[in-house]
Amino acid sequence: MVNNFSKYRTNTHNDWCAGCGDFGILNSIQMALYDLKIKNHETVIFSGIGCSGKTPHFINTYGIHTIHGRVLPFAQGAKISNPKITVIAVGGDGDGLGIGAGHFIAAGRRNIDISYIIFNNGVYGLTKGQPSPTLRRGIKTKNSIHANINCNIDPIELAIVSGFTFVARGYSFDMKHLKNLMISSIMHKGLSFLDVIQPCPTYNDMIFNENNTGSNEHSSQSYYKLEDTNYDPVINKDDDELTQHKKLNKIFMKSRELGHKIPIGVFYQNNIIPSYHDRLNDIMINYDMIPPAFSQISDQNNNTTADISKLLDEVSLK
Amino acid sequence: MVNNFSKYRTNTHNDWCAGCGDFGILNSIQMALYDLKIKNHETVIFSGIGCSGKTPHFINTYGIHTIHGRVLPFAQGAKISNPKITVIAVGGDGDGLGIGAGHFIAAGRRNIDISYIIFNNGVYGLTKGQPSPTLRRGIKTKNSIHANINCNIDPIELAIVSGFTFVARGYSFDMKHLKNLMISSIMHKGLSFLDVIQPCPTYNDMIFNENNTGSNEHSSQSYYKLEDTNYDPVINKDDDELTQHKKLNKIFMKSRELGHKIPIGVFYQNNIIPSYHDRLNDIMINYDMIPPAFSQISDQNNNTTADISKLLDEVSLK
Amino acid sequence: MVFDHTWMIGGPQGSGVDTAANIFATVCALNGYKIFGKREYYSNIKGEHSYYEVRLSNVKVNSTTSNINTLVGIDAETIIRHAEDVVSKGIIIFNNDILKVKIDEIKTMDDYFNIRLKKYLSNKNKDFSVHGILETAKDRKVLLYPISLLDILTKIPKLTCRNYNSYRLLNIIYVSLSLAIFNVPFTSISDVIGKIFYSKPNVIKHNVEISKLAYQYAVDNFKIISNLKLNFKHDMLIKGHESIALGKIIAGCKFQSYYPITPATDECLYLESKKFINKNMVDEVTVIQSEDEISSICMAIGSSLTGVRSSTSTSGPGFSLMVESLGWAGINEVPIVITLYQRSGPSTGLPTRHGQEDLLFAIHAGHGEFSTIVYASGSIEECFYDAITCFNLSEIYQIPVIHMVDKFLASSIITCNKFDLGVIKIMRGKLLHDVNKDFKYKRFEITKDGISPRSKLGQHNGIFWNTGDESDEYGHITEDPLCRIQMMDKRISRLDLIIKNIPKSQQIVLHKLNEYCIISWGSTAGPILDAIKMLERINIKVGFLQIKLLQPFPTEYVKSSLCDVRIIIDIESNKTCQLGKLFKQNLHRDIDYYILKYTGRPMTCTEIYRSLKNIFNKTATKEMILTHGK
Amino acid sequence: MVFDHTWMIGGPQGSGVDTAANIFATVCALNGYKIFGKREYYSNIKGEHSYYEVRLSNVKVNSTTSNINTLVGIDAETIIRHAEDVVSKGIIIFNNDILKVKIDEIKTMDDYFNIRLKKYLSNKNKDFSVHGILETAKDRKVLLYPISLLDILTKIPKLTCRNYNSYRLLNIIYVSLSLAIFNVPFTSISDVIGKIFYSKPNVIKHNVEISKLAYQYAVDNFKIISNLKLNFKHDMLIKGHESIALGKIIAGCKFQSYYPITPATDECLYLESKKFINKNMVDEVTVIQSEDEISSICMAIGSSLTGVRSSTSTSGPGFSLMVESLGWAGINEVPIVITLYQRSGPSTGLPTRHGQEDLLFAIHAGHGEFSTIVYASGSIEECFYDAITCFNLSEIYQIPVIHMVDKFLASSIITCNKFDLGVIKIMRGKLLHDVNKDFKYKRFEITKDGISPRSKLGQHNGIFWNTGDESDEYGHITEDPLCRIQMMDKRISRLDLIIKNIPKSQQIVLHKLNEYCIISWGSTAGPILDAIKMLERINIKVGFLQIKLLQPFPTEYVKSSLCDVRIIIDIESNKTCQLGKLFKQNLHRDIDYYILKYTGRPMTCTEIYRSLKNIFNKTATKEMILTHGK
Ligand SMILES: Cc1ncc(C[n+]2csc(CCOP(=O)(O)OP(=O)(O)O)c2C)c(N)n1
Ligand SMILES: Cc1ncc(C[n+]2csc(CCOP(=O)(O)OP(=O)(O)O)c2C)c(N)n1
Ligand code: SF4
Ligand code: SF4
Ligand SMILES: [Mg+2]
Ligand SMILES: [Mg+2]
Repeated sequence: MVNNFSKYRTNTHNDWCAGCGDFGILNSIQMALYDLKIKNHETVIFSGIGCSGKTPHFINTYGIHTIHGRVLPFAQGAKISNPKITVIAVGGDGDGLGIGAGHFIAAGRRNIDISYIIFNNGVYGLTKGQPSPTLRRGIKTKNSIHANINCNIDPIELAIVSGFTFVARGYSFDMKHLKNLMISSIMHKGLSFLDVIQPCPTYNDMIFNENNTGSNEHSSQSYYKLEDTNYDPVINKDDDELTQHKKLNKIFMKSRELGHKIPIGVFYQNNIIPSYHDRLNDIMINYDMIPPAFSQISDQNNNTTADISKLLDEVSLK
Repeated sequence: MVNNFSKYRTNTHNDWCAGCGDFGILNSIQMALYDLKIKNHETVIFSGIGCSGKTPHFINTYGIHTIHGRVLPFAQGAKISNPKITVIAVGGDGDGLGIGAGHFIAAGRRNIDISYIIFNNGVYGLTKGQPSPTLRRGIKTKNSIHANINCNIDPIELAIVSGFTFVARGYSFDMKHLKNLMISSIMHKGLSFLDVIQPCPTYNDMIFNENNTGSNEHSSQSYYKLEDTNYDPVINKDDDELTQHKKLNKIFMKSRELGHKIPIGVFYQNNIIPSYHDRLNDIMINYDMIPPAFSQISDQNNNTTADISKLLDEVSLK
Repeated sequence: MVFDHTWMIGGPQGSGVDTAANIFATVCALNGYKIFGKREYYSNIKGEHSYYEVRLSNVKVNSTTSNINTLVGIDAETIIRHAEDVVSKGIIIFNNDILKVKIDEIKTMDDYFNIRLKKYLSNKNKDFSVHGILETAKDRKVLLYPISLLDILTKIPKLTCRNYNSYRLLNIIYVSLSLAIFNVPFTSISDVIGKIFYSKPNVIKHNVEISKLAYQYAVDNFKIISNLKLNFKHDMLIKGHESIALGKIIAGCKFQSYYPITPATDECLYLESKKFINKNMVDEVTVIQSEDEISSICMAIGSSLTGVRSSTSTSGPGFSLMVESLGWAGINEVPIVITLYQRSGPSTGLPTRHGQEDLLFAIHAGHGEFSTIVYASGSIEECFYDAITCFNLSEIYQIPVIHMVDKFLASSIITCNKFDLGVIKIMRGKLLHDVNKDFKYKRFEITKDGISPRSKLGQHNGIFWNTGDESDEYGHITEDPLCRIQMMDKRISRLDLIIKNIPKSQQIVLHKLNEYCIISWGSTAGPILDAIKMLERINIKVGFLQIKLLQPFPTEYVKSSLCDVRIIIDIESNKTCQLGKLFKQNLHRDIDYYILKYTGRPMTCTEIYRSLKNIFNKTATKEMILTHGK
Repeated sequence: MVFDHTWMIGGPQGSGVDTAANIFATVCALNGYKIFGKREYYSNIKGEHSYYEVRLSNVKVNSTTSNINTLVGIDAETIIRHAEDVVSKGIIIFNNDILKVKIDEIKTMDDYFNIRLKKYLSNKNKDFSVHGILETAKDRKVLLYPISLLDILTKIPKLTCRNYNSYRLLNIIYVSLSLAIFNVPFTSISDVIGKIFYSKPNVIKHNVEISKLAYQYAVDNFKIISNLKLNFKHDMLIKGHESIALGKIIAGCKFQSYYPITPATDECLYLESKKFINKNMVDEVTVIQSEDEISSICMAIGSSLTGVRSSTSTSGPGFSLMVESLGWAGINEVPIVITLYQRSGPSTGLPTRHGQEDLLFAIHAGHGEFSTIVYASGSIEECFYDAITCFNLSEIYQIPVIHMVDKFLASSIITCNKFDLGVIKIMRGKLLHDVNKDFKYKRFEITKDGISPRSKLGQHNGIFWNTGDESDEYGHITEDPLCRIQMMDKRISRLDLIIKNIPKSQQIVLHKLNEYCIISWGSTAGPILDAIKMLERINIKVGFLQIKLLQPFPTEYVKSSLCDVRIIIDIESNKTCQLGKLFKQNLHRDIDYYILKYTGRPMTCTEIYRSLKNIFNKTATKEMILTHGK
């Protein structure tokens, strides 16, 4: 298996800490791309800033390592312009839910066909372990002066409320499961969200500590898989309004479930809400046929191909 | 009644359009302040940018008209520094849930004792009627080229997910009801959110059109009051975890209720989650006693009163 | 003989001042007048005072003057505010109702204005009333044309379309009255009405009826101002924001993200609403309203990475939010065009008013050091060609371009020749349409000219990485100090390349040279050119160097142009002489005089003319602050 | 005789390089050495190369040199990277294990570096191996002190505390070996270990044991370097970020908001963790971690409105996000202090490296025109006093102050005298503690000096309004053009007031004057001062004018100071000569030479010394780009 997806690897030195959950996510992305046989040059990984932000440099596809909190706007601009590329956006929990939270919500409202993966480690890793928005109140991470003063937000709930149409949670050390989630999220036509629990052994290893096992193997026992239950995350085209509503209530309840085991898997998949692509196509005559990146703007003599004569007529005096 | 609250009025000319819902909100704020007998100089109204942003100029309390989308950070900085003042933050739906959405979520995580009122008119009023984040997809407002392409977010749900501990909806033309909501929200110790449906006759009068009555009086019939039902929005100190959880599920369901009538009133009130003030007091020795605004920093000779000898010891060579 | 007539209409925001002025300008342009028009309004949706000046002439005009020849007041406030500026023998058209209006009761008037007005009237021994104001006007030999709206309105047949805003009636009446005194044929009015309301036949009919009544009223009651028969045939009557939008379309801009903000929104809405032709297919610009300006610029950058010509338009507050991402575009050599519609700052400032206050900010925007081009247009026509130039420069030099325009340009209107599409080329620089698969592609390859072949997302064999960190030739992070130097040098060196390669005429417009020479930038060129013409009429000659390329600064070219110039006069719409500072920094030469304005109102040619005359008369101070405008 | 010795320790991030260097510096300082120390590290949490130089002297030193006298390698990479810089008769201490390490297998080494190294070694006919590197060192008469860590480690009694990071062992070993060759008494080492780990007695015991073993090993095997008996009694050994934090505390800053960012975070964590005394009560700074930098500055402004001295600290990317709100503070005359820790840009740049690249951006930050003060500190001591000055200026002039510091200052360490608290005054300007109720309070009252009495939220009779729009004296929106002028003039006029009122010594530090004179700003002052001293030793005299007040620019004072200066040399850590531009803009005078560095590594005094010497020898080019550092 190691070499199967080597064509999605670069030679760039990876300087994450030993044991970092990021490795599992990176591998899962590469495995998913391999399984889906997506062409390297038709894939773009966008990232924010943080330890997680370095991800694209390790993947042999187009890789755009943007700025802190803005990964979704960059990714959306690219995907709207070239709908043919597979766009994966990755970033930290601080990046996506702290400084970038406004974009998260706005992206949900658009439902552009992108897979967004948050590396959820409860801390600002690259700035040395300050609490991130997903860290629960009262928890003291390794490098902090006092226990976290802020309440956490739940990425799953927030994604659903914001309008993401595919919402799932994975665990970075369960790579096979995670890979499958990634495959589903990439296949989904619309905006997907993957909340990946990512232990940061350097600053926030609480995930291990909770079970007091100190080993990765065992900690995956703190999770259970939604697909192993009879939970139904899908809202289908033929569900009527009331059914949709009832399902959504259940989905919400699942996302807020109490209990010692954390559910992983797909929480929500909405097949009704049209993607932004379809919406643009509704208001633009030829968006689907000639999206921005495929428009030719000049001929071989470098003359413009745009013909504004009708527009000039409007301002002409005749 | 007109003159009762005149001490909360300024002489500043109000240039909102005739029939604008903002008037009802403005009056309700003034009435609530009057009823609560809050001193003018101990109140601060912060606002964002937009038609709604002009509100503080019409109220005879401290009034801070900030910049677009940032009303909550300004208000929080002030309230943390001077916990004695009553802080009301107001702003548009574009201001608070578009450009300012990230601050909305972060504020929820803190739960600072502020009342935040969103003037929800579905449009960017002051920039001439572009769709705002609360406008439903497919609706075409008066000044737009095509129907709204983005889905809306529901402020009530978002507020609950973000951690606001008092969440209510009002209607700008039901001023008495609105005033009472404001009073409750000001009294609540923690971060309150008031989503006020505010018709914008100039750009988005759909609220009227829905009932095809064209009159304000009648349109209040599109609402029903939560307090008139046996709905229980309050999570109490003595509710155990499971009760809390069940209540919260119901609250979520209510916020997502289907139906032709829109519920107004209090959706959610959490009396358990400690306010930021209490949290700060937990980690700082004297925050409650001498918050920043009450710290004396110099004596009558303009000498500092801070004594850093212990800190200098730490860096001293001895 | 030069005919030069300023017609102004004013009324509350929402009363159709804009429509009225557009009809007026169009009809006059159709009748051969050269036009310059300008709109002023408050940051308000309905009710505050707004006005529109339309200057008519038989020679080209590029600005407004300080004078009004015909003032049309839809309401009393217009008369109160502007009567003072009506020239002797000018006309004031007003509804005689307003004589009853008490000034103190007009809520929309600033206290400051009222205090000044009281002083002004009492100095003239007049009442603080509309009556007092009109009397001072009369004393100055202004002709008063009171009308009885009632008389006209009662003649109107029953309203045919219900809910028809009555204000709209008034504006049609006033504009028709006005046009009558310019002696334009009524048919040209009804044609324009027909064109404007083309989708609503009922409205046309109704408006034409009303218009006719008003026209007749004027013919019956007023004297004719102008009997000019002009044979000019203008091609276009166009506004600045339209001009820029058309430039973008021609340039092949296919993606525009924006967040609503005055005065940039108009251009975006224009782009969004227009369809045009590309290779016989209906084509459009993908226009995205984003959640904030940070998102706007990031989306535009994302789009550009796919090889698309992309852009965003904004004004000061939005631009402030963009500067972090601008640096990312800079370090990653991403071509994008930011159209910066300046307005009065700081902060929210005077959000619907003019200013040229963002020059030095634009040049230094963003932390760290990277290259950008800052390019300023001086007229509505330039806006069109420059928009295209900006995209070309952006792609040739792989660099963000900030196209500086402003509120004055955006919302002014002018008659001009049809755009010359023949001179336009689309230059895409080193954009690769396919990539040689035999070499491992390096996005930031070190090349002789410092510019690397550019691949785009999705392209075969062209994979690259971008990062905001310092990077190697592939785009992977590096902290190697010598690679850092190489990359910094590569990025910054293109500023020299730009100065070397851009045609001089695109760097500077050398309008004239003289012992006394003006330097300026952006839209202030309009009133300057008009002022220079006015001075020529009294035989004073003054040079004018309009700098368009502001970053990189064309130091040598400016220096050589000015070597024989003795007195340099810097004219800008700001307080801190921003071009002046740039000039001094690059030329190590002081400026002799400054003419500045920062009231949020554009300069008039009259003001500049007077200040320049003072310089020649040696009665000038080093800094002259202009104040005209309401 | 001048003793000047640079000790450097290097190893992977996370291996305790920092702790080792701190112990080393503290022990040496306690033994009378004057210290300057500096840390370099990658933007990485664990594994990349980091190093710490500690320069010891018997005279004050303010910078590092280009030379290493003793190099201590925790790993092979340290030796590979730095051996080249070890001087003849210098020492390299390393574990002999590393001879086995293959350079190509070290993943953390940049390709660029390896290519250069290969060339360097092959030029010298050496292998591309650790061995080859050490041989070239030996050829230069460097003393090699290989140690057998195994020998030492086997002597260690069974580890007493479990999970004790073994790297920490190594760093204690290396620092103890090093201190032994400086002949410091072992007790001073054990004292410092005791102080550092004061809360963990087991760790102390264990470390002291190990330390003793290593100390003895060195005494047995190595030659002693220094026998200096120094009688200096230094008061403090302090880092830049601590110095700023202490300044803020003394200044009475009670609110600090921040968003984590290198290198600003350290100061914030310091403030958050410290308690101190105010009127016999334990007191603290309220430190808030916000959701982004926009929120940080807005919160700080909100806090300031309540009459609190408030502040935020950030670096380039964060500052970029703050500029919109900065303008709001400007137009509303809100005192706040923004501590701007510059690092290498643009964009994310080299996020843990040094730079002075944000000067012109800071000065022009934000759209529109408003006043700010930009103030730069040149040394760790200055940081303390300047932090206080910044708060005073901010309140006196009701103006945002940008306090420019940088990564070099933040993470360097120095021995210095105890801060003189006696000279410090807290000046709050026109802040009102109660408001006369007989007059209606006007926040923006027009006053003679252009500064209005300032009320605060919650104050009786002091109600005011603020808006980002242009406003009247009460703070209500106005669009009146003349009121606009008044308000703009009021806000901008204080720049003149500032220049007039701030003591000259706070504007500029006139270190020396001479025919040849350096101008510079910020932390580059350190290596400049040291370089000047080096030149003096060869009888070359050069002046130095360190400009602290950069906005408003003290033009007249600079001009008069430099009137007799013939050659001006601008020295800055950036590529585009930012101070130089400012200088030219204000003085209309060209600069003769530039010494620049933009590798992310601070200048060394050696580099500056050499460049200056070239100037005197007439072998200099106009721009000299420095490159030293790994
Ligand atoms: C505007 C801006 N502010 C702050 C930073 C500093 N910064 C770098 S990484 C980071 C936090 C990263 O945390 P997270 O997003 O959770 O990613 P992780 O490192 O945990 O993967 C911050 C705040 C920055 N780069 N840009
Ligand atoms: C950074 C920035 N971007 C854009 C604007 C322009 N702007 C002014 S008001 C407004 C929208 C207001 O909409 P909303 O917040 O819903 O308030 P409303 O006018 O509807 O009350 C915008 C975008 C601005 N002032 N600042
Ligand atoms: S700091 Fe945490 S998140 Fe970052 S690389 Fe190390 S373990 Fe991973
Ligand atoms: S535009 Fe709408 S929201 Fe704004 S004042 Fe008018 S009616 Fe009210
Ligand atoms: Mg994280
Ligand atoms: Mg709104």
